[in-house]
Amino acid sequence: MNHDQSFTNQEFKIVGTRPPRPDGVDKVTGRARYGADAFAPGQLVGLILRSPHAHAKIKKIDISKAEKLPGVKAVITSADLPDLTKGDRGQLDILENCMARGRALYDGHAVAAVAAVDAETARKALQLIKVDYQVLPHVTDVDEAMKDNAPIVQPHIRTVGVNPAPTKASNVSQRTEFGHGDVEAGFKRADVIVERSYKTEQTHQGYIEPHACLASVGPDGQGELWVTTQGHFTFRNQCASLLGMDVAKLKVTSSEIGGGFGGKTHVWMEPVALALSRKANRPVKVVMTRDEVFRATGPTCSTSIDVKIGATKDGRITAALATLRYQDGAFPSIWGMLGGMTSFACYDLENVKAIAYDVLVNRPKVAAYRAPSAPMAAFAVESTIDQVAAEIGWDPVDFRIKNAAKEGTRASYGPTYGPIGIGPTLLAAKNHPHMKAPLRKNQGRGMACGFWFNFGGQTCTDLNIGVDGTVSLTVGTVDVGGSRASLSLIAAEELGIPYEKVKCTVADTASLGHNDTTEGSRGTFSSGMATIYAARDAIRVLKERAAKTWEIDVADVTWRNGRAMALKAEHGNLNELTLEELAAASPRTGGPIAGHNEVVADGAGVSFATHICDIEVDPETGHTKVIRYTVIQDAGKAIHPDYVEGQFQGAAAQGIGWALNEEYIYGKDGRLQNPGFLDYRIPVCSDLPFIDTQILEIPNPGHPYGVRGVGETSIVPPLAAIANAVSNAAGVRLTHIPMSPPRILKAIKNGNGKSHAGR
Amino acid sequence: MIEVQLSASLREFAGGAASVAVEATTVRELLRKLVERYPRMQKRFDEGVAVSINGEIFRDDRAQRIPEGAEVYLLPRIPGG
Amino acid sequence: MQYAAPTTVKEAAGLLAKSKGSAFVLAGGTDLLVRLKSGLIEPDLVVDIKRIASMQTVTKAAGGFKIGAAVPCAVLGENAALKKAWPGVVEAANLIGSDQVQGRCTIVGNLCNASPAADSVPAMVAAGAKALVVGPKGRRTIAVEDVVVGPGKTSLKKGEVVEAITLPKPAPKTGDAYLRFIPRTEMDIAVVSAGVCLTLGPKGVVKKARVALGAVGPTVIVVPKAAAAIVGTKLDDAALAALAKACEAACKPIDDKRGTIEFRTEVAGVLARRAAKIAYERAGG
Amino acid sequence: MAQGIHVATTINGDAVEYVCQPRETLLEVLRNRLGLTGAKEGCGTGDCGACSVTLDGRLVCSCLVLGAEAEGRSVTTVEGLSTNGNLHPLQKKFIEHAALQCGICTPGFLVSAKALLDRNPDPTEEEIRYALAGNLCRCTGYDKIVRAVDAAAKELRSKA
Repeated sequence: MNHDQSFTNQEFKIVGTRPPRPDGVDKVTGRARYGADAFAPGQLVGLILRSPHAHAKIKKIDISKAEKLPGVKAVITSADLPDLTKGDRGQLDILENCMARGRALYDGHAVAAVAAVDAETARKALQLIKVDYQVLPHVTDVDEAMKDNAPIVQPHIRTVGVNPAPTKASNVSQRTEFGHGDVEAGFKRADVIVERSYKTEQTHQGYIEPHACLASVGPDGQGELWVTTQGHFTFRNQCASLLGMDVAKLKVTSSEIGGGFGGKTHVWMEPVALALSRKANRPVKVVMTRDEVFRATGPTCSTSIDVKIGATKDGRITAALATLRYQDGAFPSIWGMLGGMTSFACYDLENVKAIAYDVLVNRPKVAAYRAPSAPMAAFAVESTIDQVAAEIGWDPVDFRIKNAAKEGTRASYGPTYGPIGIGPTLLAAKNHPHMKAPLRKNQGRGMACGFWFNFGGQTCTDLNIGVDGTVSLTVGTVDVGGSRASLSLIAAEELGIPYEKVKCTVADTASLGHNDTTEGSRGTFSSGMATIYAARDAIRVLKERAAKTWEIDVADVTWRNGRAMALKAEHGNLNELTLEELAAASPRTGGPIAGHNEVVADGAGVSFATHICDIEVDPETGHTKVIRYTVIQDAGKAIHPDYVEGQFQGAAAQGIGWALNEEYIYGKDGRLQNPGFLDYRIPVCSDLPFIDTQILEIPNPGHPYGVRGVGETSIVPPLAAIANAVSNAAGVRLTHIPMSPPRILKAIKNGNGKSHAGR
Repeated sequence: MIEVQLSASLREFAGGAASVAVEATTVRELLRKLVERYPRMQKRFDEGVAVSINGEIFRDDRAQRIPEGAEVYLLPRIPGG
Repeated sequence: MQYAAPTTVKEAAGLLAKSKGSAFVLAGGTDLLVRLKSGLIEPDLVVDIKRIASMQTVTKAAGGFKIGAAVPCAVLGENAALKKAWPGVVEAANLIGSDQVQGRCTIVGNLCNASPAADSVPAMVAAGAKALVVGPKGRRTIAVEDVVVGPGKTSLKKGEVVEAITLPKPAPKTGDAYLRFIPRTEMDIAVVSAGVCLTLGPKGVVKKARVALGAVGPTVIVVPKAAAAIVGTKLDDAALAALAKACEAACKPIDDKRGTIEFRTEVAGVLARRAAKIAYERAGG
Repeated sequence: MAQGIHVATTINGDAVEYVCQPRETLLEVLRNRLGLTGAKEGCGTGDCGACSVTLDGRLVCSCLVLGAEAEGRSVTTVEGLSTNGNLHPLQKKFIEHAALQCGICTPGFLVSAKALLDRNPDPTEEEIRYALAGNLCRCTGYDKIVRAVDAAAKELRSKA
């Protein structure tokens, strides 16, 4: 869409300040209501029975005993969730992931569910459901799954993207390729070539709030769903189509959300809760345990990646090649393809190729996790970049600066970049005091770059002006980290009124038009855009009302600093009309004053970050400590800097956990061995230092304020930055994430990989 | 007339061609004409497609105008976290 | 499930002795309630001992210290005299879980949960701690290392309950220390651990020593050879190396989600070495 | 079903009575029977601290306390932090310093931080970090939380 391009060097009065968030008091007093905090009269407790097997045929499910237990109001299996997807395999996959259909595809796959008067009764009912399994051979490792003799997870899958099209079933759902130029020719021109293989283990988004919902469906086909989600409109559409309900008759309300990071963009047990409620004709509350969250929801991929990069002694990369193998869990997806697209996006490359494989295994369906797929690819590529720089004796920052993508560079995934921030983040890193800070014994410094696309999507916003001149801003994007504060700032900026006069609310699906899920760092970008246009729409009405009041031509009216002013000299005698005055008079000047906007917020600018970190390694135990960490990222324009910094810091912390200690550990039996926060080790407060941030503002031409999404990009560099730091500290190259103490100690003992220390 | 660059995953539907020339002034017209020529592309478009025009990625706005001589790139639609 | 909160030791032992089906003692509950929640156990009876006055106190007598079974570990950290006498044992107890867990967990619970990775146990064993057991047949006193017979298994008989832990009055020039390895800085279960207690003779020569290792076998392992390696020395590098070697030799670990055989064995020696140094310093060496 | 247990206790200074099942945790009682949903269940195993409350002044995870154990005790939850309409300095500083994003862990952090400042009014950064190690936050990287606790400690000291 076309914007007023005067976004550069815009003067802002309110945007860029740091006022308190509107939901702050509710959240520090315990009043804020999250997924599990709702109650409905007569509500039942819903529990889900899950497969203990990684792969099994479900020969029979006997629910008769459970149904007879006093206090049990409904027991359901896949028979209660008939296939209404009309051949849409993608939709059927979603349904089958919610409830197994004749086969269990991973440890934790739902096979049946009960609704009962209380938790104790529901628990007993689950124990009374008898499932007759025929255990099948399973595969959980991505490389194993690609072998010819591997157990087949989805017999209907034929690899897409290979010629000739295969006739035999495979665990490889698709092969994709990106790049340009001639890599073989490029490698021939290289003075140095580094080729290396990497592995990353599966991690979970680890939001502290487990999935929870309260579902209510009546015999009249009308329903309500209270749920913790990143996208209640998407959940409504998906649940309605899976259950054969009318979209308009299912009202979905998004609770306060206790973290999502991509894991709450997909439906999991919500359709099951609705089906239980429909059968019991009572409200049903389903709250997952932490064990269920780990075993059955949203992890990201484990991967296996080969990278080959060639460069000349004068510091130019001549060719770059990556082969990426991503496991998507038990259902086909495009996570490997995304890894292929993002792998070399930071660099200006003449010859580049990325070949990506999406692979099925007996693990939970993979969900988006913050800049999905990019961190693993960046780990492999940025680790190799460091080794190439060392081989030719270049400083890793200078080497990256020399090869960084810039405006006009053809991205490795195809298009040509407009104005982008990779160069500036690298320069900022080079000049950052952190780079010059001294290191002690057993400490190493690492840095790395990261890229993420960002996107916008369908957005719809209402702005209503109350009779006292205060403004209620109604948005449809879920507030995952302070966006209500940012959007209120934007509305106040446009209208020229104080931030305190604006109250921003996230509407339910019955109160506003469709809004896409809050994902892809789109919340503040797209709802911000819609808020700007809704405010300008309201200002148009305000000017009309002023013109009416003054009985002059609306063309002679302008809006400045929250006031209508008459332009021409002949109107000099007219006093300005404030928003309050126009609002108070509105009943007699034409009724309520409101602004609206419906937009497809395309034009999200791509985003880049550069991170620097210092790590200390105990050479006798392999223990690591993060000594110092710095995040530098382009925000386009920071609306509320506190929450921009918060996104940078949170993403970095998740990356640190991923790099050092977080991993899914499966046993030979294909069962997840650490489905809890005790042994799935996310960083605790004492593990981390303060995380320094530097916000760069390279305005995005695609947004009236120049905003770029900031939520995801900073989870991309940490795996590589920390791997480079650990490798520099330990004197050996680490190639397996997470770099847990046993892996580091083993690497030190074996002295594997040549040391590239010396920084 | 614009030259549409196809990502590798789409080339197989265009007989391996890396780019094809299409007479189109909007994203909607572009996608329609591609499907007329390569019916099998429809499935990929249904799964999700994004159009990059001079480096700016459009995922949804089918009415988006494509200037003459613009760099146009067809990409898979990208999910996020 | 029935819940009982008796007010005397006798009453508690009686309930446990009489109970049909599975009965469990609830002290801090930081292990028991997790197992209950996860469905690993389906108790018929839970006996809460926190209402028994005698089990809630730390008493100092000429013979040493008596720590009641219901005393939360946080309280041990607040007891200056105990900290001064047995800093290693107190440190070990205070390493269990978070501040929230410290407010509940007990060293007796830590012992009777019978996990090979229990933090307080190697330190207690090194310090020569004893367990006072009460049962239908009256009282008996056993060495802490004799309580646990295998993962999740104790030598306690039906109706028996550990009433308290006793620690002797430390001999002059005695120091103890406990170190564990965890990947994070907090909240983890020990991957491997070592407790060392030593007493010095004249000229800073080690006269007596006890070394115990955790998480490298089905139960805590006492390593006399490691103790022998430092007795008669001033803890010079050669002695420390011999100590580490003896510890590695004594390890019988497994590969699991928390660590590998190789890693545990290697690090057991490292921790024993580091703990010995601390203990030596505390003993005034 | 096992027999309900009658419990008389004090919660946030008010005398409260309830009947709970033997298996029921204090967290379940607070949330499901008393409507005090400020304490959250993030794990149910004492690993995340989102359910932190104080029991007779001692910080505990209410998911690791049986409802029956509260008999005759005194419980303080996040709902008890504000006194006569005023936010506790910790609550104010958490908002001022943007120490919360999603906010699900915030009640637990506030209860833990208060327990820390009650026993140590002038903690170092390291003391704050270790005292809060039992509370998981996945949004903030803890940076702004530690700063908020430090700022609240300063304000409390200046008042004392």
